[in-house]
Amino acid sequence: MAIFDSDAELLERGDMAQLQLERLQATLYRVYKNVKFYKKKFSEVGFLPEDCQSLEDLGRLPFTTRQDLAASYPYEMFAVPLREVVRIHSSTGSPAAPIVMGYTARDLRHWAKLAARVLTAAGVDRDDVVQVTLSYGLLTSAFGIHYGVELLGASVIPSGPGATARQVQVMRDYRTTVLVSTPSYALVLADQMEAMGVDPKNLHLKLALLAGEPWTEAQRQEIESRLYLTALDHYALSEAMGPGVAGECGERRGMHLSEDHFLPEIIDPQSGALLPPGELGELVLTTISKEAVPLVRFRTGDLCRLLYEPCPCGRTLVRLSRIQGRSDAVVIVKGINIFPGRVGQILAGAAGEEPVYQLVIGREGHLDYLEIKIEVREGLFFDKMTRQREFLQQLTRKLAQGIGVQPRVKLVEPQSINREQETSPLVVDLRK
Amino acid sequence: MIAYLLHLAILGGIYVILAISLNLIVGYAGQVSLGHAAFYGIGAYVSALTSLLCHFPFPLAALSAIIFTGACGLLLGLPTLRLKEDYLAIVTLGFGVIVDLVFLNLDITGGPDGLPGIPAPSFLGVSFRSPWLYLVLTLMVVLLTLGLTYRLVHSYHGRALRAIRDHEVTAQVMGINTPAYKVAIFTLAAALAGLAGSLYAHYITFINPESFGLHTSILALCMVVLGGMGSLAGAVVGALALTVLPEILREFRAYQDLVYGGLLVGLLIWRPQGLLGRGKLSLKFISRE
Amino acid sequence: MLTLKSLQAGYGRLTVLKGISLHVRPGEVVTLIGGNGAGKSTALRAISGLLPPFKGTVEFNGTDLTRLPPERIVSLGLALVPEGRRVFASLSVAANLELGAFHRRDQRQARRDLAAIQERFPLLRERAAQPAGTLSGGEQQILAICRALMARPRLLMLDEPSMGLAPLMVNQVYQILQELKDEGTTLLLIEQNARAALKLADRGYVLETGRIILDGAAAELREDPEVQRAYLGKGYREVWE
Amino acid sequence: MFLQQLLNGLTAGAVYALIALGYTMIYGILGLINFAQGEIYMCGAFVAVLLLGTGQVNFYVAFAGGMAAAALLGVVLERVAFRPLRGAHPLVPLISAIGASIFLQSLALLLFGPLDRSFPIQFSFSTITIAGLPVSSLQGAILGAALGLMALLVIFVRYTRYGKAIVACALDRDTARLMGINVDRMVSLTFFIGSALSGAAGIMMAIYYNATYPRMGLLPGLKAFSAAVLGGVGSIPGAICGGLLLGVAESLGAAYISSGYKDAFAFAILILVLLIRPKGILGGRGD
Amino acid sequence: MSLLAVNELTKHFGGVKALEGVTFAVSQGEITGLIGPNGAGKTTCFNLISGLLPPTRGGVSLAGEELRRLPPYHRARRGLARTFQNIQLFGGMTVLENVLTGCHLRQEVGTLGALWPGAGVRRAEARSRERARELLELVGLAGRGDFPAEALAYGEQRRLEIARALAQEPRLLLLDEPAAGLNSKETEDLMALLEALQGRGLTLLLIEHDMTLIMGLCQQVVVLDHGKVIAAGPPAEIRRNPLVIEAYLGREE
Repeated sequence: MAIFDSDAELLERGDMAQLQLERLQATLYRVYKNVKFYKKKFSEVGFLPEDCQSLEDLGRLPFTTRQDLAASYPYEMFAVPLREVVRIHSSTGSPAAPIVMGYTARDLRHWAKLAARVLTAAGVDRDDVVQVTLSYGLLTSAFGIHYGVELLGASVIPSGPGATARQVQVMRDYRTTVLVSTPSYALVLADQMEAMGVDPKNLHLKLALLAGEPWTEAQRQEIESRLYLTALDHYALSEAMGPGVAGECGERRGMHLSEDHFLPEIIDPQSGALLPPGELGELVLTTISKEAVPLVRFRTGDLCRLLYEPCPCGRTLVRLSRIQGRSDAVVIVKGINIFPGRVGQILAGAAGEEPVYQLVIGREGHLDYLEIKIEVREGLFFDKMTRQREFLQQLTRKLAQGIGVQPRVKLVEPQSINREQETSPLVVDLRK
Repeated sequence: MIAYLLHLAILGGIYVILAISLNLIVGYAGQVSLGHAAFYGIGAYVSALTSLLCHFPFPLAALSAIIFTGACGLLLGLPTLRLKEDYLAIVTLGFGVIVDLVFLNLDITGGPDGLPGIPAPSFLGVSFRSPWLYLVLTLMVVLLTLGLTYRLVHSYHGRALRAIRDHEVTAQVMGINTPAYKVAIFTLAAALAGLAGSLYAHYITFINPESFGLHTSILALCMVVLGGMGSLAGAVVGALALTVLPEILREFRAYQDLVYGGLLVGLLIWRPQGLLGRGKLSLKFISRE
Repeated sequence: MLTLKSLQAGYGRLTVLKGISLHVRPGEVVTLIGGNGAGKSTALRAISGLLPPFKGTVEFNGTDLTRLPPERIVSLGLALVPEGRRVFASLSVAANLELGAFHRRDQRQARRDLAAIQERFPLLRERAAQPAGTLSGGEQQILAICRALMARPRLLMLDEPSMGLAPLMVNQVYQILQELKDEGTTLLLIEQNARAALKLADRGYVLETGRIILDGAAAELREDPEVQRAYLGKGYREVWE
Repeated sequence: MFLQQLLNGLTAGAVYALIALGYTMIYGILGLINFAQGEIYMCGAFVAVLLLGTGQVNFYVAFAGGMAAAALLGVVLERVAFRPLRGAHPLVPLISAIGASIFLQSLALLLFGPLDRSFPIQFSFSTITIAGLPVSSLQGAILGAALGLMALLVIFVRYTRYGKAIVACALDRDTARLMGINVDRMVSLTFFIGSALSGAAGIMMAIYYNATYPRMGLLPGLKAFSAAVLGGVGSIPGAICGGLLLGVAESLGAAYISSGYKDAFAFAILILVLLIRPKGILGGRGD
Repeated sequence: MSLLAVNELTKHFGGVKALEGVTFAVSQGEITGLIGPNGAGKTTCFNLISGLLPPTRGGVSLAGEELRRLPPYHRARRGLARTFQNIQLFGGMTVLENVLTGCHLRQEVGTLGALWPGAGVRRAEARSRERARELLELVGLAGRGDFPAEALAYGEQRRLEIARALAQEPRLLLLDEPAAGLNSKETEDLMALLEALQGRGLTLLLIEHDMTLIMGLCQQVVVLDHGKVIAAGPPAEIRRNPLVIEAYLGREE
């Protein structure tokens, strides 16, 4: 399988650590010198750029949060004069305080290259026709992929989002081979095809590159079976750069993170303490090549693990496990952190498919309780209803083992949990 | 026995003055002199000759010695102080050898036979022939010299001198007239050595060139290094130690110089700042180049 | 091949290099550029053992060089063309070249190498008997490079080969470096003349006041305003200009 | 008369030059004046005399033995008295050298006693007349041997790998190290060679004056030192010129001005020259 | 009004032309930066201005007075003070004594006066001490007066050297790479100190490699290359000047 940048992607771990140290030191020096925010933050903990002697020293520095970025609106986080910035993007954030991202010419070149790495890892080559249904605009989403495709020499169709019927038409007529979209939009497209009577089998689609929202293996299976293609995950973090940060290879063993540009750490979202390799926690990234807006220990809010075991594809880059939710969604029950995404995983493991579920946390007297509601759908649980009591006990035990808290499990009617709307809370906390 | 101790004490006192004067050059102005005994000898001869030929009383003879040696110091210092360490060392060494040969060859100095019968000082009718009195005289001069040099090195000028020793160029840009200071200190040191020579001549009452050769120059340098360059107390201790040590080693006379030489090398390696010296001789701040 | 980790070095109490990390891979031409006083030469002096580092490590093909004397380091295959050429001015050109191979055990082969170098640079043969000090600056630079080559280094380090040379001479010296590169020689090049160095190099590091501020492909760095800023100090203040 | 004095001067001068070469080479590589060079000279003479005294060896072996002993002493001296002081203020090794000189002199005094020893072999030297000038073949032999040794040294320095390495160390120590030259080893080698030459000079003078005594090194040492400075310390041709010049000046001065001041001429010339050219005749221009 | 005028200053070392007809002026009350690539002749220029080297040709005048071949100590008397690239403190002295040495030329004492100090001399010495303490406070070394100068940290030694130069009550202070070897924090403190000195009316000429400092502090910048002035003007102009960029980065081809 092709590798876009074999120099970097096949780098030995020791050499990678060396490269990271080099770039980390340079980045710390640059932000200390040029960004008041960082100088203040470093000074508060008594850190000078020259104090960074090894990668471990990074742990002495404070985190950067989205609030910090929002508070620096618009240009306070910029480490280069504005005249050297050639592109400005902005994330939605809250409308009151959006986050502004700047890119120098070199940042843009890196972006394209990194996106090309992700595309190549997914199997895109210059013969492909890539349809980008992400939004072109203030958001970063479409651009990185767009330039990555061009850099690869494949064809890009910048169709943008919306007008789903036309998307399908384009897909069919222009013989799109690769779809780039969000997972949910992929399903919308599938629905649309059904509605239009287009059989995905007759399309040329072979691959979907999906990101933009947390999704699950179950969704992957659904997308793959409905669209007749391979669906691969990648990781786009607009504050760090945009799409291209990490992406799955055909092995589907997690997303290879471009460590020569982003230095990852996994922390406990509550205490901020560094977690050992393999643990689930919040991903923290330090950009080590960005010029315009470097980020030091940026809390992504995304929950995942770092997988260091070698990948059969040959890439030595560390992999991010599937994003399992947002750290701000973490709930504490009886003093224990519970990641709602983890519940979904366990349920999927038990039932073969992830059901629709919801966590309800409440308080009885002085004691917290956790209730997990699970929708009973056709095909799911129905056959097991006969042994319901036994099954529920088993499920409860599995959940208790997995999350560390004994939950009450309650099966509810189909459609009773409304998760179609994006705002639908996965967690209902009745304690507040 | 007491007479012997007195003799040692007086000689020790004279060496203290000699060592202090050399220490001014080496320890305070940072110059090297390997011919300091020449000034010591000139002082001795001038003092002896003025009292023998012109019948000068001791104070006047001593003053003549001081002035004459001072003038010699000035004359040698003016042209040579711009030379760097090694070259200055060889020039002063040559000066010492030449002066030694002059003593040896002039008629007026009595050549190798030297000058006998130098009168003991007498002062306001008191003759200092008695060793006790001479010791008092010597001690007075020593104290005077010490007081003078102490004042000097701890004064405004002393600060300038130490600045020159530490970093001549820097001292210059601080507005310190370094050539003037160097010549002045060299002259003063020569004059003091002359005073020591005068004391020696009138004490021993017989002088010949042997006492003022290279050996004495090196002995004086050893005193300074042993005690610690740039330390007045060190010069005193060094002078006394090297006066007394040979006497202690008298039984091992043959080994005396052996011990000297070994001591000097050993000291530099294990305690380069001398016995009482402050800081390192290496004049740290080794520059970037 | 060569790896520096958080190397700190300086003179006496003066810390010039404040912890730099960099690496050179076999066959690469890497340049370390930066304004004067940035610590470039200090870095090379520390690598070559002339200046024992305060902290950090230097590794060459798996050997820790940090505490080795320069003569050992040379025999491991790391040669340095020092800043300002430093040819032995009163020795003949040929003697200078011979000394370059001093540590080699295969003196017979060294003599053949000498002949080969003289073949390649006829100038060095014509002037073989002349004192090296009588050569022009550029010629001395060529001699210094060839002298270092006589050691048959696995990595050749050059400290400001263009310093003090007229532009025409700079081109000539870089022509030679280009040839060395084409032959596959691994080079670590320290330069103030960033444009010349980045044209030759594969990768570059930008040094500013003892710290590396940027690294990347040479072609990228050539365009990067940060490079200019490292030299000419355009600061953050300009953001609001 | 004049030519005779000239020849006498040249002979003494050639010996000074041999010692001066030791001074100059050591100064060149270390920037250090080895004050104990005169004692090395003395050591060479003593060892040769003692070897011959045993009656076991012939003259040439004794000569070589004397040179070897002197060379060895030089190397040991450098290890003990100078190497630990490297990097210190220039005054420090200078005084250390003086200490070593005192030590060696008194050691010799202790071992051999203060009295002169005559040279164990009597050479039957003829006097030949060249162009009306009576030349002692002893003088001729000394002059010839000294010049021969100098020529050997020049050849060594010019044409051998180690000779060039020594020059390289003297010119630029750091760059020499970058060539893989072990400077410490070269310093030892320099002391070895310089001391061997001084030892040879000592033996020649012991034969010439038929006297060997512990303080014999003092004056020739100082004069050779002046010769080295005169010629410009660190320069090999300078040391040779300086030595010859000094020998001739001394000889002529003693003959035509005053024999009593014979030893002063060397230093007087030196002082005068230094006042005009602070770095010696062939040394770099002072600035 | 220009305080220092450097006129056609030329210095050859043997055949090497270290400086060739360098002309520039330093205005009263301003901070002027002297920059240029390695070997451009900056330190040589300083040495010529402070009189440590005689010029081959050309001259330097301070407040209209031609300094000709005045030795350094007489130039110091006329109000010229400097620091060195490699800090040159008097290592054997305490911090306070170092500053007092700087007071040397403003505290005239005859030989006799030094040996037998009268009331006047004692008062002068007391005044100098008072002043030295003030200066130590100014540079942030208050309370360190009795430390041996060697015991200070590197950055403190830099500041001590500046205090010592200030003790000379100069009209013009030449600083040779004052920020060399300082860490980021110390460099900022230094910038603040230099700004404060300017505020007190002192004129400064500095050689510096830290361009952030030069560009942030100087009103005028003079650029030397190969011993010649290739540009002079305000910082913003200097860094856009193609000649300067070429001197630093090499020729664009």
